[in-house]
Amino acid sequence: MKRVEAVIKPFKLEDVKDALAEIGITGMTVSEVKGYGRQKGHSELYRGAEYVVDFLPKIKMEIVVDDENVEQVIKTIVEAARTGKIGDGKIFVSDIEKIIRIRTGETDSEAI
Amino acid sequence: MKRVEAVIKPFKLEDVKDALAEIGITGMTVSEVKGYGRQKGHSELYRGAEYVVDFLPKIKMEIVVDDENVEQVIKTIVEAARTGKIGDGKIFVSDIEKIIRIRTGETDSEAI
Amino acid sequence: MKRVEAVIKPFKLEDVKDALAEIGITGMTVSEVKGYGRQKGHSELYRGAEYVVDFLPKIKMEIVVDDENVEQVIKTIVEAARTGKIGDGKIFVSDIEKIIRIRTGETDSEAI
Amino acid sequence: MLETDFKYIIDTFFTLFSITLIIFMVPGFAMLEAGLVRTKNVSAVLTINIMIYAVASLAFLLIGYKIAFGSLDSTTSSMWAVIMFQMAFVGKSINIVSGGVSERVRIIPLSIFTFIMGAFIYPTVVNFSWGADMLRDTFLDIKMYDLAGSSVIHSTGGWALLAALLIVGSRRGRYQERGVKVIPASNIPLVVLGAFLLWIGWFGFNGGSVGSISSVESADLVAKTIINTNTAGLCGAIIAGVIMYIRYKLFDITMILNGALGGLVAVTAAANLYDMYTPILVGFIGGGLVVFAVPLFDKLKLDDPVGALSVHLVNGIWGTLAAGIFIPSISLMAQLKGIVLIGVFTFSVSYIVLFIINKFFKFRADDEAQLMGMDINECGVEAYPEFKRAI
Amino acid sequence: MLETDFKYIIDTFFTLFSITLIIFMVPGFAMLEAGLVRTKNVSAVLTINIMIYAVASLAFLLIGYKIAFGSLDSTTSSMWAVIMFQMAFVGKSINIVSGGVSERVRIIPLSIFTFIMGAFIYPTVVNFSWGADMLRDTFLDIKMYDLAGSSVIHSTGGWALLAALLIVGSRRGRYQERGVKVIPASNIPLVVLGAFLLWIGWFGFNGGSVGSISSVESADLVAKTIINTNTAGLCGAIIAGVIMYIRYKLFDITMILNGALGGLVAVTAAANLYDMYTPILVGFIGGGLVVFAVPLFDKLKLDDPVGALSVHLVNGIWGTLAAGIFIPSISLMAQLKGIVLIGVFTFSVSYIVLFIINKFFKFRADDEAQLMGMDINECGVEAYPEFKRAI
Amino acid sequence: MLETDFKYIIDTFFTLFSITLIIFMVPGFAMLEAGLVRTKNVSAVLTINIMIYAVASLAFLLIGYKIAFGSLDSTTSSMWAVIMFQMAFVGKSINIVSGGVSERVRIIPLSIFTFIMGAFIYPTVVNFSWGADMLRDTFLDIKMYDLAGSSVIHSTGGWALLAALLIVGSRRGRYQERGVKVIPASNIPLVVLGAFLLWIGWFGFNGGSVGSISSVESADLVAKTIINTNTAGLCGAIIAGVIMYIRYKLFDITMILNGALGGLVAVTAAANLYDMYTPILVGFIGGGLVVFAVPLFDKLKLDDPVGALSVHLVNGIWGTLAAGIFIPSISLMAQLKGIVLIGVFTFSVSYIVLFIINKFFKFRADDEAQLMGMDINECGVEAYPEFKRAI
Ligand SMILES: Nc1ncnc2c1ncn2[C@@H]1O[C@H](COP(=O)(O)OP(=O)(O)O)[C@@H](O)[C@H]1O
Ligand SMILES: Nc1ncnc2c1ncn2[C@@H]1O[C@H](COP(=O)(O)OP(=O)(O)O)[C@@H](O)[C@H]1O
Ligand SMILES: Nc1ncnc2c1ncn2[C@@H]1O[C@H](COP(=O)(O)OP(=O)(O)O)[C@@H](O)[C@H]1O
Repeated sequence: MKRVEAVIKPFKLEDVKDALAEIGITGMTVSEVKGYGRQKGHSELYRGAEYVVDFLPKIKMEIVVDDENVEQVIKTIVEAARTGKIGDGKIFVSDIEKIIRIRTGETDSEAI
Repeated sequence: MKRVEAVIKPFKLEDVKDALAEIGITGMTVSEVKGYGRQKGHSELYRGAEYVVDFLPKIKMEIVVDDENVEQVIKTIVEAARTGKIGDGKIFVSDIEKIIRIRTGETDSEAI
Repeated sequence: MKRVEAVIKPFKLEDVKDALAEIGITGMTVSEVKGYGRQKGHSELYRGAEYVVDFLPKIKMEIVVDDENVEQVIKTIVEAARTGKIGDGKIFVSDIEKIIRIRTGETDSEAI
Repeated sequence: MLETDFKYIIDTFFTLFSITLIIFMVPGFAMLEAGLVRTKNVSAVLTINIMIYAVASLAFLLIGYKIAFGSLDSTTSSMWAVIMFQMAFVGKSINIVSGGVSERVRIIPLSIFTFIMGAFIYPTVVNFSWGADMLRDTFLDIKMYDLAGSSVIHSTGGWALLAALLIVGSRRGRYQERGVKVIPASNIPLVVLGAFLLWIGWFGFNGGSVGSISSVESADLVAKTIINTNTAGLCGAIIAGVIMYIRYKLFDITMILNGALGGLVAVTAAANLYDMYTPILVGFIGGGLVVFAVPLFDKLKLDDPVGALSVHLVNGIWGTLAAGIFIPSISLMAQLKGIVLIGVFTFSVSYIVLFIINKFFKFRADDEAQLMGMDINECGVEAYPEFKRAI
Repeated sequence: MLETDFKYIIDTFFTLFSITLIIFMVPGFAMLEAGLVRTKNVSAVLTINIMIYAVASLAFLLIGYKIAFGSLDSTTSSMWAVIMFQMAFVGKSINIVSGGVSERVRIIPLSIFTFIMGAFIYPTVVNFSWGADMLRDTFLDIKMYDLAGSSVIHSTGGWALLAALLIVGSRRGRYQERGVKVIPASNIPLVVLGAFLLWIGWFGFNGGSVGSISSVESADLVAKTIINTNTAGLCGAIIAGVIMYIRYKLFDITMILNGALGGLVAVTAAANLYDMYTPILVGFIGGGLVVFAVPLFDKLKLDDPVGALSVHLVNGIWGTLAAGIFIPSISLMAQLKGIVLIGVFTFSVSYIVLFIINKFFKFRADDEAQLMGMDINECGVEAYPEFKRAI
Repeated sequence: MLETDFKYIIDTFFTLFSITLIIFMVPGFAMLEAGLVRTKNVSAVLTINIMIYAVASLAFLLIGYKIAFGSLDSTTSSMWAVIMFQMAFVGKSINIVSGGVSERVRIIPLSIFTFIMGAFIYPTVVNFSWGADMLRDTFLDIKMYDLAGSSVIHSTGGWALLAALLIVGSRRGRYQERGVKVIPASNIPLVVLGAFLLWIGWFGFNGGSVGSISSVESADLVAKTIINTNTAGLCGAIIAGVIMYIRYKLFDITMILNGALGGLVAVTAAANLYDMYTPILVGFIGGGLVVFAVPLFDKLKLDDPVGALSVHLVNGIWGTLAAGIFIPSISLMAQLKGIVLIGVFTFSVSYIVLFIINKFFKFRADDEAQLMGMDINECGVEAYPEFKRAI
């Protein structure tokens, strides 16, 4: 099983979630993060002093899937999250050794 | 070394933490996340329009442990976090290659 | 490619970010987490009852890098984040199998 | 001491008391609106509230007052108190506009409109209805009764808002194919605080509009005006709560507060003339209208984040009519004529002015700016920078 | 002008001034309680505050006023002002109840109780002590001195709260085997704002209760009442701060504010009669009592998130006694008799009424609803939906 | 009724009205400062605001009043009202100090200084300028005109703050090698609320300082004072907005509010004497001074998180001078002399007192305490414990 992690622009969350639901992905865990990358932050003004806000708000989605679904999930996310502008974000794929559903004790593919 | 990640219901945090402390686990990192899964969100009302809140608040715990402790940690979490109702959450186990304690520079098992 | 995750003290974020920028690391994802470990929380007072705040605010940085950069990144973080006091935090290294840049579709090393 | 001196002193003091209450409505509107919009637009909404108070008041002091009343004199109480009392009203009608177009309106064009409305449009309406009355003896003469401005302030603001909504358009992403996107209020305690500052300010608004407290009769009138004002607010809140509960088994607090404000607007036209029980009816109907009007305007794709149309326009009209319905000595036709004339005048003039300003300075921030939030784009200062935003 | 007319005008104006201040206590209580409860219960607490103002006031206007005072007439100042002044009081005693049972109480049964308390229970207490006095010439006649309601408002609210706590029970998870679970306030600036709106409202509460400002003597009395009220508040705050610092080396701001409010409650029974220095003592003792009462009620497992028992019940009693102790012309026995009779009456009637309501509509939300928060379950509107909740 | 009785009654009532408005400045300062500091210091800042009101007022009542005015008597209105009116002022000057040193000052030493300033330093300044005048007939006699305290309150507070800043030093990490670290306000709605409570309080501050409303002339004067006060505030806000927009194309709301407050401070010295248009100029200059002073003080490494030096010291001086410039009957030299004497006295006495206190109780929290936040270290109560802090 794999964990697909996508760091995306916050306002794309709804679209990506819907696109994933369409391909049958119904489980995911989401968190707000701050991103630092090529996309530069905006500058703010406070009492006559300007300063740059470095870290930009991003959303991180974590979706654990069976190996055979990885490619489709990636493709779906890329399509739904892309705006073409800098800062669209990244997808990271890593390995998951074991999954347990707390409620039932089911494991691995059954627990997804 | 392994990373055990558990997505649980927020109000179970205290119980799980205490249960882990009892088996000698005293290090963990916790964050608030939003979960999307089989458990359905509640609907809210605003100015005559109802809408569904999709994402439910969850807590993600990350506990890095030596390989031999993984099973016990999983068992402890499952027991402490289970309510039997949908949405109890999941546990994901993955591999950690290296650990460093910043303060001392100790590595791996010594750094846990 | 590897993911270097560092849990550090919040006020060290700026220093670590700058140190990483100096060695050419310009991409990272950051989130606020709560840590539980050897460093003990402070006690607060509310209406005549004292209680201990267990979980301490920490920052988690995630930096995905090519394998050859891992050691340097670790060294840089350790140096910049160390105060020598308990609770300085930990670094965890794990494997990343694949990276995709959403905007361009570039993969792996090109996408970092 | 001469009786006229006594009256002069008391009425000046009473006017100052009323002014103070009305000016509490400035933070009142500010908190209400800051609580109802999303966190990313809060500083901008607040800046607009301050700007309106500053620009509209100064415009009225320097230009508008003379248009409305012809001269600065007053013999029955201090001229300064009378001027300031009138000045305290002007911002309110513009606040109605700004509230309804918040979360996408830009500050510069709105400031220009504020100046024009404070210096010319609102004073002209006042001239017709309360003031020097340049239409006297023409067939357009307005003989409507309107104690404290159900029409003159609230409908006027409402009509101007309607014009503004047509020019400015809705918030980014508000009306989508799959339906209306719900955008909840971000800070409910501020909404409550703001609503109650408005409520209390209304005592000065309506009570002060009686014009004098310095005789036994007028003291009675002022007190009756204030208790009646309050009663209509109570009933507006109750009915909104009851309707929401019947339909949804939930108490939507923002609707309850809008209901209360609707009742307050409605009673404003004749709070001094009603007996103790009529305001109950006026308030119930006023609050009920709000509950039905809010989703209706959404159906019409008039995107009004704070419910200003439902509270001020709908109830401004209802309140003006109610005076004609419940008070025998007031002609319903005269009320209707006033409503229509003020509506036609304000809507058309505002539309033209807004349209022209919009040619030079776009009112509506572009989608990207709305996405980032008006705070960063217009103010450079976020409202809650240390608070982490939820998904 | 006739002197009586002058007095009528001035006293009407003064009563309207006092009313306005008292109504600032509505947002005052609302902000205080919204700040003290957890974020997930804020909309519900605020909704309850609005509901209380609306329902209790209307119930009092339509029913309660006549029970309390027999007739609506007034000759010395405008009847409307007098009615509204009394109406402004009624919600306060119910606010004390609602604050103490917040974070688990449901809105519908509380609304029913609010109606009954505003229409019947509170007016009956007023009838006994300030009003028509149906007990006159019986052995139960209350001759207690109570200027502005240390007993009539504050103890009455406190006794009803005690009954309510027995029926409603504590918040989910509050009293655990390992001890009391501390549940901190969620928004301290709101607590401070609310406390100061209450504080300022108190000037109208106590000052207005003198009843007239229209003679040199009564003007002096009113001014003295207000300065004394303030002094007791100052001293309640100081002593609470000092005690907290001595015990913990920390300044718990919520306790300091509760101390101030305790001082204000305590001085309320006789603020007009004390010299300039006695309120210092009354306030010091009042604030001190709060600091010790708060943990005591927790030991008794009376779960009162806002400290209403300590502030209103304990200090209502202390204040009523203090009048008997420090003012020679007031009989300590009469005070004690008043305290006991009001306590027995209010507690038992409230208990029965609450018990019956509870048979049909459970006051207490079940554990799951409390876990999700009252906002989602009762209002459907979260107070701070965009703000991320910390662990 | 005797005319003197009538005047006594009216003026007592009017003073009570003014007092109430001034005391709204207590939550005003509290909300303003709570909004401007970081979330981790909010409870501490609020605790300090309450402490100042309590300690300074009590110190003034028990000790300071007699130092300032010699005796407690008053014949033209109630003694109690007069005492309380003066008491309401004292906390303001200390609030200026506390605001400027917030986010690192510790509560215990500040409380000691509050006591000394409230009991001795401020009363002595009042004695020189408004009160018993112990310097009369010496070459130091101050003949400055200062209606409501541009100098006596605002500059006095500002000078004491300057002394405090030298002793306390800047916040941890504020002035770094790479430049000034910007520390944004944490809660803009609170800043706006606080600023408007101050603004409205100012009507009581300045209007009440006219001293009487009980003749036609004084009623006019009071009304003129209030409208002029307001106008200067409006213009201070406008000019600050205009300058910010010209320089940055952004509307920094905190600067606009500071501009408004600057205008209000500036007009305070002679709001009763100006015609209707002069306050426009006084306010424009006042607001402009703030915009330039704020970054200037930062260059001087005087770390003032709320802009108190720019608002109160700079505009206190400007306002006192403006009275001499625009009012023919006021001597500019007398104004200058007053400014210098008050400055020299207050700064040097405050410096010495602060220096001595600092030997025993360090004013400045150490770096680690500042890092954790003053709330945890001084109060034990976080302001927003449930709200997650952003990076
Ligand atoms: N090396 C990295 N490690 C972890 N996260 C990264 C890395 N590089 C980029 N990110 C995340 O991806 C986001 C987008 O990256 P950015 O360089 O701004 O633009 P783009 O997505 O167009 O390449 C960043 O805000 C950050 O959250
Ligand atoms: N495939 C997945 N990938 C990542 N997180 C998941 C996945 N499926 C579920 N989760 C997380 O687990 C939580 C619980 O899942 P849910 O399906 O609601 O109920 P249950 O735990 O009973 O299976 C979700 O809210 C989500 O945070
Ligand atoms: N086993 C673990 N798994 C995950 N996170 C851990 C673990 N142990 C410690 N941490 C994280 O590292 C932080 C610092 O650890 P702590 O034991 O307090 O001090 P030190 O860094 O000096 O060893 C903790 O607050 C927690 O966030």
